[in-house]
Amino acid sequence: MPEISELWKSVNLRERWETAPTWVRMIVSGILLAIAIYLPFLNVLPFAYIRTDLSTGGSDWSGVLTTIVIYMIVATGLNVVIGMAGLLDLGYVGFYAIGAYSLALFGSPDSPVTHWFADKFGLSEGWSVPFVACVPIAIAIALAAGVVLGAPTLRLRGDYLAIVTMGFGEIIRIISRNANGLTNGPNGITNVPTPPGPKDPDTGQPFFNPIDGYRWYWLCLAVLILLIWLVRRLEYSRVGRSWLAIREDEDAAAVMGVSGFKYKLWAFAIGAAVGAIAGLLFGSKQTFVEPTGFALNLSFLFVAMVVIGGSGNMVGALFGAFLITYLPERFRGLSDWRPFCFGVALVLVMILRPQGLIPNRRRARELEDRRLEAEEVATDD
Amino acid sequence: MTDTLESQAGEVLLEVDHVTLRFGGVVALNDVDFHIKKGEILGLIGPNGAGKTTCFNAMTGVYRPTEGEIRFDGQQISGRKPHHITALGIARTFQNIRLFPEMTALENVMVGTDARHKTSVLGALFKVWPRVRVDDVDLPRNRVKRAFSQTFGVSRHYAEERAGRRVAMGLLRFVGVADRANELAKNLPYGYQRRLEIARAMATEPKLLCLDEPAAGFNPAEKEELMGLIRKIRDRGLTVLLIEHDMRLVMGVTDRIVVLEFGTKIADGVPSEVARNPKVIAAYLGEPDDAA
Amino acid sequence: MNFHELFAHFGDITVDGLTKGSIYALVALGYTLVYGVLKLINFAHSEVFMVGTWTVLGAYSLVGADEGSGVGILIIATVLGFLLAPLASAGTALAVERIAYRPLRRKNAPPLIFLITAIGCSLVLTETFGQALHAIFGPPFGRAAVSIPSLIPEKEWVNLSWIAISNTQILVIVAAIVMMVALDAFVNRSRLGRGVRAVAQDPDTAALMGVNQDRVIMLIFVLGGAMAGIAAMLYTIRYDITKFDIGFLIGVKAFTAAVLGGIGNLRGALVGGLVLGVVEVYSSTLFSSNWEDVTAFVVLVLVLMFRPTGILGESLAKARA
Amino acid sequence: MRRNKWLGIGAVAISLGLAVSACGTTDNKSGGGSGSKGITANIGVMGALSGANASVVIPSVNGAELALSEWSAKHPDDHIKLVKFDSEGDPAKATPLATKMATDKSFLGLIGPAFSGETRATKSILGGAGLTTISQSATATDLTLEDPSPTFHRVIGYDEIQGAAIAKYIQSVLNAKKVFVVDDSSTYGQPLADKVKSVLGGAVTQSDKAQTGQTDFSAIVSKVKAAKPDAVFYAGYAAEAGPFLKQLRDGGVTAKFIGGDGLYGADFPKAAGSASDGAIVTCPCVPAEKVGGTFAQDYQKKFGEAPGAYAGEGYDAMTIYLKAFESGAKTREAVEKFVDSYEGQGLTKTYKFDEKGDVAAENVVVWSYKVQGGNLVPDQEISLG
Repeated sequence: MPEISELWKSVNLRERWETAPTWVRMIVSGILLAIAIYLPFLNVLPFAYIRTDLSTGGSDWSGVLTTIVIYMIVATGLNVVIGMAGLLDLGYVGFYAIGAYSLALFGSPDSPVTHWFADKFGLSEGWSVPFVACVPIAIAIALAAGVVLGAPTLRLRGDYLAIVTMGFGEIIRIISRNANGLTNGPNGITNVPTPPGPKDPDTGQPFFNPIDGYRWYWLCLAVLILLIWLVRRLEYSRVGRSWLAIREDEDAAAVMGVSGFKYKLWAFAIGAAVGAIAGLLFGSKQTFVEPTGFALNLSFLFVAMVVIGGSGNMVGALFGAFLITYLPERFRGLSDWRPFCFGVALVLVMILRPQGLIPNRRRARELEDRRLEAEEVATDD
Repeated sequence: MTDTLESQAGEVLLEVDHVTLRFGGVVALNDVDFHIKKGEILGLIGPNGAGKTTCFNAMTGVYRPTEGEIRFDGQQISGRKPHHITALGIARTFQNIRLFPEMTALENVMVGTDARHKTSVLGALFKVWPRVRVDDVDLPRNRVKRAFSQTFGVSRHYAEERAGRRVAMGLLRFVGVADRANELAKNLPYGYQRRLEIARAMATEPKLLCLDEPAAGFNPAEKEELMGLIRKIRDRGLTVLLIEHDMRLVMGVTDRIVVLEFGTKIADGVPSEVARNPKVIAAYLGEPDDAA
Repeated sequence: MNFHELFAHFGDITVDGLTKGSIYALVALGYTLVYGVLKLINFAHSEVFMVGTWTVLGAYSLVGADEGSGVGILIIATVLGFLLAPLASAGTALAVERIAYRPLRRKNAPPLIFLITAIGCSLVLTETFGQALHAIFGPPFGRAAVSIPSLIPEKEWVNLSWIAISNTQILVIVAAIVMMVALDAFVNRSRLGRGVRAVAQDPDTAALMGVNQDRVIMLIFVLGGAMAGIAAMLYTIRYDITKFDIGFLIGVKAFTAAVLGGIGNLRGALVGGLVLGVVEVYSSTLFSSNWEDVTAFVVLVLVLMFRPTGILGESLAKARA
Repeated sequence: MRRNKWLGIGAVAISLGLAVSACGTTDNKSGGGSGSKGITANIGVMGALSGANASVVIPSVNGAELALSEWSAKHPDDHIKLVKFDSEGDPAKATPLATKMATDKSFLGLIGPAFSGETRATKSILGGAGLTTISQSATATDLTLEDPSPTFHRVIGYDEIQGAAIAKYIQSVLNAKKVFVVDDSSTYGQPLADKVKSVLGGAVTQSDKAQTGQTDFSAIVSKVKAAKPDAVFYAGYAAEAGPFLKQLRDGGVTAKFIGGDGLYGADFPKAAGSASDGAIVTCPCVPAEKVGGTFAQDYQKKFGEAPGAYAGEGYDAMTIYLKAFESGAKTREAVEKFVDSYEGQGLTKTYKFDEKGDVAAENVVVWSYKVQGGNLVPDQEISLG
């Protein structure tokens, strides 16, 4: 077994990738993208074994892929907050819910909000805000929520921030459950709009319908790639440097002119907006939102995605999101044993590989240093 | 004597105006009163526990004076946030080096250059607006992009990244760390780290550079080198406040010296004068290690 | 807004809240002890409590105690519950420390790693009772809520016009306060307690002074676990129920209580727990029970905005007699 | 070194797992298209088959399985398979499952979705694909009345009917003049409580809301104590009803306790302990022993336990599909047509679906059960007339 891991180390993919010429990287990225696009139609044995719909009682493969990509978007956003800015947010599901509910409240003809608008302004029955207009609304509401939550709490120390954000996530869920007049309460909101597109001429189904799941998958994939591209821009700019500086030494960063509060708040708001986009896609794909879909343990799941993959590293976070969404679907046969296995896996991964599966290089080094330091202390005794 | 000095060195840059600082019952600074003039190198010395670093921290916004105030360029700075003070033009280094250990030397300095940059989060995100003109050296090398940039200008983000990198490299060369610019800060040798910290502070384009015991842990040759560097910094038009332990270093490089003991100012004058001051001699006799 | 109800039964409602809060406070101690020394949030602590409640059920069935049993058996069962529940909980806490946390501490892993590990441990423990033991033994293990016989029948001991207090309420509140005082005295006065405080203040210096850090850490997990076990016993006496995931909500609330009172501070846990319990019951009376979590978190945020380190706010290290 | 070893073991374990489940896939694939002279079709069943809510759903799945095995014994040439889809009751997980069934043409019908939330999320998928669904337990009113789907049916009375029956029982059987209504703010409890409240009108002196996961009911208990009602109605599930009832009794409240079908099953007496004695549970399900035939015994024999909630409904839903196959239906359209026009006596009631997919109100049967010694004992049929 050590041979295998040695072999893996000697391959040293990361080094090779980073030193590869641009054209090699572009071709490899292109191939990866092509594979990603082709994935819903993958039906060649033995590769088709990765599909989730071949086993009895399995889920639709495109549907699972879409969910995976939506959670990857979540991981991308949360990675900004946790991995880059170093803020522990245990209420991320709150922003996810805000995204889904914003779309439902303004875009669904069944929501109390659109009813109220229709009554107030004498609009026609079944009036609602079009999907395209709901997107900026959702992002704006999420940004505002991020700022409202962050402004008073970001001055708190890390662990206090964790509990306050956790409370925020719960408050969002409870309000969406209890405020019957605003959100339909526990019954949720149906007829959440889907993105516009040409109607299917044969069936009259909208372009984005659940049967043609690959369209959803491609849409979400496009959004994911766009968001990754944008987040990478931030990472390699003044903003990313400031986040890193704050994470490393907040006082020194302040003396170098970095306003810790401002950049933390930005990280929070950007994370909130990305989370809302993911939630919006989720609500739209589902065409139905209800409060139980935004329970607290989803927040923990999100954090686990980022950490298990490798905090601070985008590829790691994406990989974590993939594993945590895909494995339970693929191994449906384990049914009631899945949470147990998940728990064992979490503990094992953390103990054996605390830097995450695909760690951020900086984080990995940091961890290695801490380990060595601990060993030194131990030998000093 | 003081009058002639003032006329020599021009206007006052920083004024510590009768500052008292108390922590509970402990008086850390007692009615300390001095000033720094533009273009000079001022030494702030005193035995251990004299209140040098406390005074320094008050100047850089870490502590707020209980009484009195600190003015920089005529503006009140006591109680302002550290990043505001940096924006006003005060930069500092730390006694126990505080670099960003997991960032490269270059990145460390670029954090400093960012202090003068205007790129907003949205600007960094979309890289579209506002657009600025840059010199030919800063234009992209790719021919198509170059032509585009010549016609429409480049985004401010691009311009500032390029300028920041250039300035940072220049500063690294200035302090002599350029040869290891892409190494992680924590992997640099001690002397490099000290000098890197100075470069990082200079990158914020300060008017006043405060160095907190920059020679700590240096051998005499390194100290000599550092003195040269400090003079070169002054020659670039910066005012330097030097907090130091080592009398010889201070004597060799400063224009004027302020001596603190037990939170009180006991002397203020040119080096030769201070060196003869009986109070100062008494204070330093109590601490023989410092003579080294 | 049911102000009438709140004022008409103010005394009763307050006692209800204090009862609820006492249990929060005892569980909060576990969070606070571990945080005070290791600066980490032990999210698996909620399941340490859960294990305690199942142990009580086991203890009762061991001696065959039921609501109709004779006085002798009732006393034996109750004593057994008070002994076994803390033992089992402390054992669970210790196991989590040894299996999951110690390897991480050896590597000096950052807090986030501990958090995820703790979530993993939580899942393993809940699923052990919800699934694994169910697969082996069948009921009562499993996902359904299980009633625990109430051996101490509810009786009103104090009944004044403005306040009525039952025997179990007095038992819960008094037991919680006694345990709290005992723990406080232990940490502040005993030699082992001095070790705990020393490690909390400065682990390295404490190690130099000859304090065995591993032993101190084991001790705090055992102490915290035992307190959660006592809380579990009191909880079953008061609420007569257990479930595989019963720890989750109480854990979240107890952690909130610990932060509210000032995490790392033993007396803060008591204050935070009682305040939280009372606030929740007031809120449930004024509005309805489905808003109580919102009220709890809003109160937490308000307190933290004015006192960023909680109501009492000092750390275990500084806590002195 | 040691670390590498562990990593290696993990890798082996994962690849073994993949291999094992891969075997399962191939096996399943080959089983698909064997065409003999009989009919080959899949019927899906979807609901929470694992997790905390599974105990509400499993009995109906067992019931369906029982119906199928009895039928298959008599029709050896036909290959009907009951395929289980575990949604965990979560709409997000139910959607891809529904899509899978919708796109897989071998599925001619679905029993489920079991809960209302997942039904709302998947109705348009299943309806769009023309896949007939017969739900055994989704009772939300809007599923048929407000937002009907062309292929949705249910073999159970919806909330409005249940709520009216409960209200009627409280008024005419319990003769309660003052009723305290509590719900659990869930998609099941709240509408049911609302319906009961609206029917009872002025008889409801006060109402309150709890939430799932709650164990301390002291605030509600003191409100109940102050209101001194004759009866307390709880709309919610066993995990909360248990401690609530116990704390009510501890608090000295002796009012009658009555709950909806969320409390039907063994979980409620287990959660409430001795306090549950005398509590009343209503359910739009017929007691197994009243069903006639040997259903209860057969179920007990096959699954080793007494039939739980909706076991009979699951059996009936499956039976309707099997009758469709007997009639020669081989396509989704044919099955849908058959089910729409189906008329017949099932175990629990007479079936005839109206155009929205509901069983006619007069055929819905609601029973009340009394808890005695930890068991639910059939009490009486609540007449809806």
